[in-house]
Amino acid sequence: MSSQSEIVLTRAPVPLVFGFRWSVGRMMEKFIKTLADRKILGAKCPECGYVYVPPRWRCGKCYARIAEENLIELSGKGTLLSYTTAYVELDAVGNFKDLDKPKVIGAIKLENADSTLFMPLGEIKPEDLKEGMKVEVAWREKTKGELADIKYFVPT
Amino acid sequence: MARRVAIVGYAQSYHQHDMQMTREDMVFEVAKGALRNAGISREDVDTVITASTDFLDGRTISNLYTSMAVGAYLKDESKVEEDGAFAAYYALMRILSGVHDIALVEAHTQGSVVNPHLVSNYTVDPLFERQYGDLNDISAAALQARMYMNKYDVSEEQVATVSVKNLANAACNPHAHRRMPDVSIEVVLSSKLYYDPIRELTMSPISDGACALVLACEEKAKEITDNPVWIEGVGSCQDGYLRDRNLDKLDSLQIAAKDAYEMAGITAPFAQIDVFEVSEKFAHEELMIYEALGLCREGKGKTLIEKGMTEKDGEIPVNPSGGALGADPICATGLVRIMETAKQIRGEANGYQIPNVHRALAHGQFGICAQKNIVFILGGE
Amino acid sequence: MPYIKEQRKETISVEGDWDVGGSTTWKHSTLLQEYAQGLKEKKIIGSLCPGCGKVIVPPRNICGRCHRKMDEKVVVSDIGTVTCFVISAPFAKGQAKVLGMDPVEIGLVEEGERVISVYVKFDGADSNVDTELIGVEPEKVYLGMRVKAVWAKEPQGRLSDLEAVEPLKD
Amino acid sequence: MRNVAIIGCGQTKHSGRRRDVNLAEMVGDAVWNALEDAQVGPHEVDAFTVGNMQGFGGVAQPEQWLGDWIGAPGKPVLRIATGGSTGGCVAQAAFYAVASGLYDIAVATAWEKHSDSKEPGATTGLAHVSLGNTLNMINFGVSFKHLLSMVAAGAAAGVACYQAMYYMHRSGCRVEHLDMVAAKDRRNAANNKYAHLQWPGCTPEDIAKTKWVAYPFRYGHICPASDGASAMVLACEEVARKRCKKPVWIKGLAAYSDEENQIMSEGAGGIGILDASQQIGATMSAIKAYKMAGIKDPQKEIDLAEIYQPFPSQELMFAERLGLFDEGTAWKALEKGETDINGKMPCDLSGGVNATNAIGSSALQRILECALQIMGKAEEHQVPKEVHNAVAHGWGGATNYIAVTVLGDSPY
Repeated sequence: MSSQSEIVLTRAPVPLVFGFRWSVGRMMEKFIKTLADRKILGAKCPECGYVYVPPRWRCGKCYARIAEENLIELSGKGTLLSYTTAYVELDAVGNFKDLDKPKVIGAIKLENADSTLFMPLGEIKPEDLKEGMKVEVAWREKTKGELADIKYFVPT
Repeated sequence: MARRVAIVGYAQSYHQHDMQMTREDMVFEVAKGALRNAGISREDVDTVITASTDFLDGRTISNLYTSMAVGAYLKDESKVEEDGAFAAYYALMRILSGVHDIALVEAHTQGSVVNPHLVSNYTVDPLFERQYGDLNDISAAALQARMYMNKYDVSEEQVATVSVKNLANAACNPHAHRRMPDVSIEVVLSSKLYYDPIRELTMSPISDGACALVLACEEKAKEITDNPVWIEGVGSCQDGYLRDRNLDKLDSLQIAAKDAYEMAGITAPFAQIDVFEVSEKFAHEELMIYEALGLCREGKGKTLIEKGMTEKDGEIPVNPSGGALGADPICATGLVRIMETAKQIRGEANGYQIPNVHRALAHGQFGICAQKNIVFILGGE
Repeated sequence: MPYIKEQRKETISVEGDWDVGGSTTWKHSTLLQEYAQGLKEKKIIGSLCPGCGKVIVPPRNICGRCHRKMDEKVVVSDIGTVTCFVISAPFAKGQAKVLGMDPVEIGLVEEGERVISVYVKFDGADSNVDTELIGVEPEKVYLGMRVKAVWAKEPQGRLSDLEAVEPLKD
Repeated sequence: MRNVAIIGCGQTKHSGRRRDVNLAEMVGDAVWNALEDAQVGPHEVDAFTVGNMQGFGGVAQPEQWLGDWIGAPGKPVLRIATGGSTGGCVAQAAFYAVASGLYDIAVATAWEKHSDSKEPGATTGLAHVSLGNTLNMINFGVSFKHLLSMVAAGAAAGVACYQAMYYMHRSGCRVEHLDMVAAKDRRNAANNKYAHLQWPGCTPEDIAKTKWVAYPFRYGHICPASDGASAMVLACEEVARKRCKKPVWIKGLAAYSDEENQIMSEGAGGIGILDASQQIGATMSAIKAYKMAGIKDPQKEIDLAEIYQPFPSQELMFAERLGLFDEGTAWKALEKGETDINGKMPCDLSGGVNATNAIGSSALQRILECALQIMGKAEEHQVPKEVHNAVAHGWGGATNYIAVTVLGDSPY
């Protein structure tokens, strides 16, 4: 390697955080607001029948347009496709923090829906996790029509 | 392909953790190295395609300050914002179109600038997955690994065997970042557990590194070198988003490989390709890659690794250079795979040269759970 | 402003942060440090490319024209020519905060002052240095004006040692 | 070399706050409009080239999330990002994809959604371009007054302020001409239903009333930050002739990069450019593109131009660099109305970037607007005369990536 200039590391001396607020669009707004009455909406494609959760108005499989009347109500129940026990957590500046109590994340397919949801799992010990087990939504006590209304999924 | 295009020169950096070199110097070294290896100068280059991303380089318009270092001053330059193999793919298109004859392709990432796993969390759907916070490329890969291992009854030892193979191979490659000559399954399975079953040694390291290639059309290639490496086939594909795609299969890699095989006239990859360099960001992914490339039937990736068929001395050597588990400078990883296959064909892979290689396959990927894949088929004279 | 306005039904939004300061560690060469130390002895250092002979101030280690490394350093004059200038709008209290501070409030600029930002090509250099032009009315600034560096009283090897430039009194 | 034509164009309404849709829906809108315009089904598309400046919207590699909305799953997708010229480079990549023979039908789409960032306008991304270098200067004791003078000059305009001064010094153009250009573009935008700042009947005096930002730029000269997306369908000759009444042929293209025209390079080093309006890269891009297109005298053979002009001085300066006017005479042509809709060389009839700037989409819109004029589909701002050849321009980075594309109504 030819002449290697010494390097200087540069860090921001003051906190510097860029904030974002993404507009969600009509379909997603309906999905979020309906969480208040503890309901999960999906969008069923009128052409190929694929059910998207959260809902949207363009089918990714057959490109058909999905209208608001194609919204369907899904039960909060589903099956656990896959799971992982997290022993670390990634903080906002990109450092891995060891977790004193491991957390569980699941890949869940809701009844008669096709999308996979990636959600935290609660009230379960890692060793009891089994693929295919039945799970359901655990709602926040006071649901306010926000994504945080879904606390996590629990075994039924 | 109307026109034939060949790789005529290449260079890569010594990938390592937290390289003590500025980004500009690192880019300059590999660009200069590739031109020197090809025996041409900057004046001969028609177009320069670079690959880096704004989030990973910590700079919006990440190629703004490296244009001079890469040698693109007053040249037709563009930047691909993903894995370097896609930059080689774009340079190939520019030459095939007949508008350009010689292209310099460069790709780099310094993983020490921003943690790439944090940036992977920024690629998920901001309206949903990102609001629940804990989805990044490792936790998603863990869910993929669990689903794949359960479906085809793959053991953690079999997955760890991939790491053992690649980390031992990397020990013979001076450019690799993580070189562990006497690694064992026990060592791999006792390494730090991040998201079960993904461990420190079954996922790629965060490396700083860069790579550059020189591509040339047939006439120019024959002038430049008597040992050109021809690009005989290419295929690329992007899968659906994480929520609406098969997680236990790499469908997009299957499609990309089919296109590349078709273009290169390959009907039996197992028999017709002598060496494979694949971008396995996670050990279990290499098994899924075997299946998507058609080297074995679905779920049989474990058999190939168990029988040692993909070892350096096996029937179908995969990653003699150590692969991404050996070094993962994110945007450069795919380009390094192409370079390593070219070295094998030219017989310049000293330390891990596979005997008489005529045809090779290089694979690059980008995105969570290998959502996006690209395959190159390379051949000697 | 009589622009055509269109009403659209706005939907709610969800939030997210990017802690760019906390998550990023940039790497730079020590050239700017060398440049700053040169200012301590009131010397303006530039890099000289042996290929094209261009002198770049502040110094760089790669010449893009010749695609080669530049290790040689030269000192350029602290007298130069204004190649370009821009005059800021008059500063008003509470009008704008820069990096969280109100320049008028902290006494950096007076109320109604217009800052003249200039590019200066110091004699012997082939690139511009951006700094401030003081000691002249904005209306009297012209391209090609000859100027001289204004040095801090006790330079300490910091970029602020080269405070500004002022018109050259011949 | 295979001939490649644009057979369909699609845009969304660009405005300051598109809060009625999310990013994926917005880009999906643009692609669907383009597919419908081209009469091409989504399953027929062979490849996508996409691009935006991800730092502005806070989503990394957004095409991996919104790919489902544009019909990308199962197809090749190539992401290009080169600052302001992103849209132009994305369209050029789609050209190369088809011209290479690998694909027959390619869709190019580019977008930006600035209102998703909490900071005003495009501050997030612009601050992040040289954040490392500025912090490096702070580490070595740059005076706060110096930072202030940089920010004051560059607050909204960056290097463009200095560039305008150079150009005005070289050509004799005065601030009143910048008012005229800004007024012309915002009047034009009023006849373009997709544009953002639409000011019917805007006069230079209206612009002159706006406050100074930093001499020579007034508040009325500065381009807005818009939310919007645009898309184009490109096809090889065989498909284009079959599917499109009037295909628009991409006859020449180049995207040269010059030295960073800013005052500092990596690590806050200087650069070797003494006159930011010299623009050697722009001239070389124009020469290469015209040579490929077989255009000898642009002033006679080019019928109209869409120039990337976030700042009015750039419309005049780049018009000269593209050889449309002799050196230093663009502002005289402006005074004589030659750049208006009935003029000899209409410039930016769409209102251009001065009226609409969604950074990813802007440079693609320049090519798209030329295509619409050639196809005769520009509706209210359709130029009366027959358009045979048009030139689209886009700049990115610190005015050092210049993408020039020459389009025509026949491939030869």
